[in-house]
Amino acid sequence: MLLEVSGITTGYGPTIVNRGVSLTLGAGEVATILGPNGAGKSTLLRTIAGLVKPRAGTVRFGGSDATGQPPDVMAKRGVVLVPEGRRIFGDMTVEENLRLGAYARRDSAAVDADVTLMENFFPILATKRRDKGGSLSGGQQQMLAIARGLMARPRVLLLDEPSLGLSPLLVKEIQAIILSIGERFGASVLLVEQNAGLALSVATRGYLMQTGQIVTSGPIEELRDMSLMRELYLGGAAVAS
Amino acid sequence: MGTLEISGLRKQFGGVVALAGVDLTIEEGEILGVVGPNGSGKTTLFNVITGVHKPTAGRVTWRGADITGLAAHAISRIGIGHTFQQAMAFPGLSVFENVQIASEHCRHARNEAYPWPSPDALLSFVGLQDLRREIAGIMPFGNLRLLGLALALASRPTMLLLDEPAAGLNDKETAKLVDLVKQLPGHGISVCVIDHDMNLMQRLCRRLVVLDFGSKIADGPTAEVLNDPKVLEVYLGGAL
Amino acid sequence: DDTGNTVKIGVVAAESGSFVSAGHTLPAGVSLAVKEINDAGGVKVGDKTYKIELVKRDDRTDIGTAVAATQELVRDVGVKAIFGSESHDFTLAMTKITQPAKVLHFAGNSTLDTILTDASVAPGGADHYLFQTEPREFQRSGSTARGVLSLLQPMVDHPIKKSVIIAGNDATGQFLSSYYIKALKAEGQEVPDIIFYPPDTTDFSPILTRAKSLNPDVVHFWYNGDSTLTALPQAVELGVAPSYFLFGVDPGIWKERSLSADVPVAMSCVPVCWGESSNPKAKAYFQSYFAAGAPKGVTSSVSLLYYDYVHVLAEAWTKAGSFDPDKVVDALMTLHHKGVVSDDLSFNAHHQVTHATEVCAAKPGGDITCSMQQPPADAPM
Amino acid sequence: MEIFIQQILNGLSIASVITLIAVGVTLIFGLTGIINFAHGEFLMVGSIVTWLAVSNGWGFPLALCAAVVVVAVMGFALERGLFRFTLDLPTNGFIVSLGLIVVLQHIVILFWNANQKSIPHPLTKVWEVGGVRIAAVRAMVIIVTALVVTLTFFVITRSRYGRALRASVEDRDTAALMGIPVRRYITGVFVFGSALAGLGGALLIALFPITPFTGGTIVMKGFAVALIGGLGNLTGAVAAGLILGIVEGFSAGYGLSQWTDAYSFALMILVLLIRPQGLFGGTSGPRIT
Amino acid sequence: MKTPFRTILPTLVVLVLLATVPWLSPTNRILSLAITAGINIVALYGLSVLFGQTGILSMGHAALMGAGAYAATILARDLGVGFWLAIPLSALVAAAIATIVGFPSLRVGGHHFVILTFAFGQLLTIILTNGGDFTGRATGLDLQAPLTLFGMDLSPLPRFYLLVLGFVALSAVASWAIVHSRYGRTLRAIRENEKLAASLGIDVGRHKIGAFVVSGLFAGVSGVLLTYFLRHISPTQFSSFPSIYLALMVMIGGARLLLGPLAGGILVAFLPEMFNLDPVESRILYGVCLIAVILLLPNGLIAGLLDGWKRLFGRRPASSPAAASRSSVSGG
Ligand SMILES: Nc1ncnc2c1ncn2[C@@H]1O[C@H](COP(=O)(O)OP(=O)(O)OP(=O)(O)O)[C@@H](O)[C@H]1O
Ligand SMILES: Nc1ncnc2c1ncn2[C@@H]1O[C@H](COP(=O)(O)OP(=O)(O)OP(=O)(O)O)[C@@H](O)[C@H]1O
Ligand SMILES: CC(C)C[C@H](N)C(=O)O
Ligand SMILES: [Mg+2]
Ligand SMILES: [Mg+2]
Repeated sequence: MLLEVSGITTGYGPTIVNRGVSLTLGAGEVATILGPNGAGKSTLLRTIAGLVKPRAGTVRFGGSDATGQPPDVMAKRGVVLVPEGRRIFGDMTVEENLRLGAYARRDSAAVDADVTLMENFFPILATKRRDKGGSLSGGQQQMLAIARGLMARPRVLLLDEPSLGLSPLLVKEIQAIILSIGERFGASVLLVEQNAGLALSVATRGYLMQTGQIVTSGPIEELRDMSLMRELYLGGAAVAS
Repeated sequence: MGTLEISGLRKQFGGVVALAGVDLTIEEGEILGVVGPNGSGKTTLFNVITGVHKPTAGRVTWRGADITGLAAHAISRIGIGHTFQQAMAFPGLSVFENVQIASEHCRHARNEAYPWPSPDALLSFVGLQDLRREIAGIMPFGNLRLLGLALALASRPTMLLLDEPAAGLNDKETAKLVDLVKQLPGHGISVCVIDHDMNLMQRLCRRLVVLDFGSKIADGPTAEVLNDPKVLEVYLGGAL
Repeated sequence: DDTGNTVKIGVVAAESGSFVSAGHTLPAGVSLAVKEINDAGGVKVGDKTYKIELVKRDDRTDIGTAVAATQELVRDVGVKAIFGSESHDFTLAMTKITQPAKVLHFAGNSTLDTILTDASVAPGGADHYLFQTEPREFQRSGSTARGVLSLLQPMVDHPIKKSVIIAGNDATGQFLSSYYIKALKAEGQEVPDIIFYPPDTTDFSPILTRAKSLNPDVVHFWYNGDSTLTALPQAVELGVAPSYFLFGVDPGIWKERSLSADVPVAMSCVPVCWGESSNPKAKAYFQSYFAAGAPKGVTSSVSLLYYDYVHVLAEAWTKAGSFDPDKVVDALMTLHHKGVVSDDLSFNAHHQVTHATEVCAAKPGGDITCSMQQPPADAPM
Repeated sequence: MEIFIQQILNGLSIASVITLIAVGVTLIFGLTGIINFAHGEFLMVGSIVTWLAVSNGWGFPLALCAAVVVVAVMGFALERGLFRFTLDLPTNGFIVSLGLIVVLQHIVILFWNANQKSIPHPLTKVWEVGGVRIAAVRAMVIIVTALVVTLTFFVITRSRYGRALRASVEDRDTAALMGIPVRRYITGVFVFGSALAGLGGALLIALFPITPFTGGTIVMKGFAVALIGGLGNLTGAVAAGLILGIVEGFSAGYGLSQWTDAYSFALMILVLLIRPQGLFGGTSGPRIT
Repeated sequence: MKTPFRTILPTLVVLVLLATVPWLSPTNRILSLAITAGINIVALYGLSVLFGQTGILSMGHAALMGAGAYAATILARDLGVGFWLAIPLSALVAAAIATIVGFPSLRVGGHHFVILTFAFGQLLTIILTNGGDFTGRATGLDLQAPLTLFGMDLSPLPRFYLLVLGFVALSAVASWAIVHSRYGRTLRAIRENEKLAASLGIDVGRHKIGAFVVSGLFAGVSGVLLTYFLRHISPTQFSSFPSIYLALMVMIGGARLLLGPLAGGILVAFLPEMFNLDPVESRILYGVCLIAVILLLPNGLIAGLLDGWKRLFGRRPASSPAAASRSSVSGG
């Protein structure tokens, strides 16, 4: 397994957020974590990326221990988080944002090529290359955040609600991009999504998280039809796909 | 005559034309949807109406009075409330205090149908009554969205502009939101909503406006607009 | 009998904070005098002999602390006299405490001139127990001006006619220079400009260039000592004038730091010079002063504004035969003391001393000559 | 006329000293978000080290190097030991620096007393060109400043590193997610800024005598220049330093000299009101709440 | 309301305890330092409204104190105005100056405001220094006016102490009333998120200036007390260092809790008294203590002690506001 999380417990101050969470992610795989608001999905991703120190449990990456490593080390090793809420560098230009994504890389020629690649994925980024990140529309910022994450050429990409604020057209494109990440970038994806349609259509495996714990997991087809899933997550409505 | 009338509204940021002359009317008691590709000018439209940005050209009138370019707080005080695309609250204060502050600055009591006499009533309406003592800044995202809605409602608006209220919510939470928003016209609050979730828009709005590159490219009943080939092409990328 | 036989006096001065380089001279000078008196057996008052106990308080260059220290010394410790502080607005606030409490107060701030009036020093007046240990400013300015010009004239080869004053824009600078300009004019000098600099100035070149444009024969740097020594090398670099005068800089520090200039430089000391004095007593004084551990500063001689007056006070106690403040004031008013600064230290009707001022001048080669100048009797018009 | 040219030169020389301080301030304040009011005391320590070294017979160049090294090491220790615990609350860092001011000043006083200290000018030559006098020390300071600023400009704005620094001050967590070793960079900038303070201190005592309190009065000018030019912006610091130097020189030289500081404060107020981001734009610095 | 009243109770208790001090035969040094501290605390309560509630830090606050002090002195000198009338008049003068400074400065936020207030403070000192006979130049002004209440002389230290304590109590109550009023909530809203505040009908600019002016009122009163205590004032007392120290006191004590200014003012005034050392060594230790306090109790003395108390005695500590405002979801 490329990424193995076992028994992770996290919290902020006196509150415990995750309790003994375990999950795995294979090479080239796309897995998704689903769960209601406040379940602790983002916290788990932040823990894997090194932003939150776990109180218990271990994170293993590529066969070696990576528990509690700082985020820059994780990024250098290839674990990259596209954080919730975009976190664009608003005072810096779009291109600077992109290049920052590749900060840990040393192959500057390939970085240039990747900037072009991202601009092909999201043509608006080319148009706005010299504009400040902060002046972008919400959806444009989301594209930039995803592109910035890809610029690192990660081995594991942690995506926290990537479809947030994107137009239906772009959600479809994102869907395609996620599906191609495995072969194009040789990376695995751990996806947290509220747009169940998107999550269920790209992932092969899913975890259902509730109040900080994994309550169910399994192949996506099984998960899709579970009643708990419907109850917790979909509010009984039909899944749009 | 509509409550809020917009004519020839134009906004430029340097060379970027975010709004290229938009005409739009929001009627009393309706829930109007605004959709469009990312960067098409939807948020800018709201920002110009609510006084965050001054328009480059054009006029906004509210019940016949010119309100173009009024400051943000003044707009709120005449009864036009709004929520932000990035969910916002006063992070260091309790949920209750958040709503309390928001309810203290309206200068108008024209909306007789306004049903929430106290911050707590509002919190029950959005379903946050149990979290009233929680510090807003550490609530999960979904609750923050609901709080944002409560804050906007607390300022006793007669019109509410919602910018992507369902972003970050799952289907279950979205359903709850739809439920809430649908009640608003009954309480004397007209609504204009931006969102990329067509499911939501279909359930919420009878009329839809589509922006593209800062111009209105469609305006009509939701079902018709969503089948407009132009809209399919630039926005939906094919049938739903 | 030890406990009954001590009398307490206090010093309030900046022993830390930004005024410390001038402030530390006070406790050093006073301690030295107290030690001398005690070593000689103590003060005889009436038929008893008392040792003097010195209570030092640091004002931390903060007026609130200075006031609290004074309250403590006056009310808690019960000192009979207070010395300090050298910061004149602190002193003014301190007098508001010492005077109602009838505690003798000695301070070397010439600005006290503004409050020491016939009415205020009269018995029952607001400042009856306040004494200024610095001559009246017209006297110091007058003797200084005369001394500077007479020492410098032989060292330059043309008549000295034009003087420019450069003064710090603080209380002392503003007050002193207003007298000095009159004194220079009374000596026949043309004074085209007096240039004030903000107290924190380090780069004087614009001001000096401005002075240079007036073609002065002498540029007078008029307090404070640190700024003066900062400015002088810059003036020399710019070739501002054919001679300079530094107020309140001891020749001792000039030699200590091996300073030099390519033109003659006059220095005046407050009140007599450390380093190269024409006054033999001063030499001995500074020897024991530094031997007691005081650091060598730009204005180490300021300690003499306090040292002599501890002896004066002791003499007055003996003479009055009592510590009763009113009797001591009467004794002080008639006393003539042989001090370091002068063989005849006495207070005038306004509780101010009068003494000569010493001015020295360093030739470009390094030789320093000094001379005492008697103060003028009357203020110039 | 030569007086006028002389005044321009004076302004330039004032500007170079201010700029050198401002560069340190603008880097530390603008790129790490640490509000180090004790920067002036770092400078003073640099001067004291130089003074000690020169008094012990070292040559000035060697003494200068010693000052740079000592202050850099001190900066390293203080950043690791104190400031890093205040990174999330810049105002607390500010209090720490106020405490440091008191501590550093009085440690120096404790060991070497409060009196003014000076060293002989390392260069004594004064050139006279048509009535205008140029002192070699001042020329040296101007040249060293120019060199250092250019070098710094090269290092800091070398796109990758500079970008990473600006990103770090804007959003530390996200910058770390990009693989930027934020903590290490912050330390690096702090140490570099401290080294500049050491250098500034050495040059300062080459020009003027100093006291343990000299730093406090100069550092405000550094902050003023950093803000006028735009935080973290080197070009801005240089331009603003020049402007402030010239304004100060001319107001002291031609205006009501006792109002000199008033002119520079008024200028600063004016610039910040008209262009809050500074003349050349910069980072938005730490959030103060 | 019941709950907010609980928040003023500890402060009132402390003040009542402090009121007994003159009967414990304190030394006059202590009394005198306490008076100086109390005078500062009056100003600190104003700063706590500005900084603690509105999130704006002023580093020119001593200058506003100076405005009050000079106003009172000049009023007494030229118009024979006594202490009790000088209090409101000088407070108004300080508030007026705060308005003049606030209008332009508050257009820019954050650290720019800090530096601007600092610059304005310096400017005011320079004006006082060069103001001719009217302001007494660098020498400053003497105050002659007596201080009486119903014919009783208030200048003896214990009485003056009680007078100052009375003003401290008044300012604490005033500051508490502001914090728990609608107005206080409005200010907090601005501190937390200006954009959102504006969208809810709050005139952000006006309220920020308002808060600055209110803090100016406190500073003005404190200036009057100072001049009646020292009876001599000069520009340097109101220059940059006093201003910086006021800011430091409010942060050390903690600006958001009512006991904060009290704690900050007392700590900074009495900390140096605790060391019976040589002056220079005691200064060093003082600096070290400042650093230690702020590193160990980053939210100020009082908040830190409260947290410690709660941790020791079980109750869940209040989530620190600092952590909250860094959470990713906040705006502003
Ligand atoms: N910085 C923080 N400090 C304290 N508590 C926090 C912080 N961030 C999150 N929490 C708490 O941790 C819990 C889990 O939050 P998290 O953001 O991980 O949930 P989530 O599953 O990602 O929810 P969402 O779907 O809304 O994004 C929440 O109850 C939240 O209040
Ligand atoms: N402050 C600004 N400065 C410069 N350009 C801006 C600014 N705000 C918005 N724009 C630009 O204006 C255009 C419209 O932006 P707007 O935020 O209105 O889009 P939107 O329709 O809300 O998009 P989304 O659905 O992604 O939120 C975008 O191209 C954006 O980059
Ligand atoms: C220090 C001295 C030069 C000042 C002098 N004692 C005075 O106040 O007049
Ligand atoms: Mg989340
Ligand atoms: Mg938008």
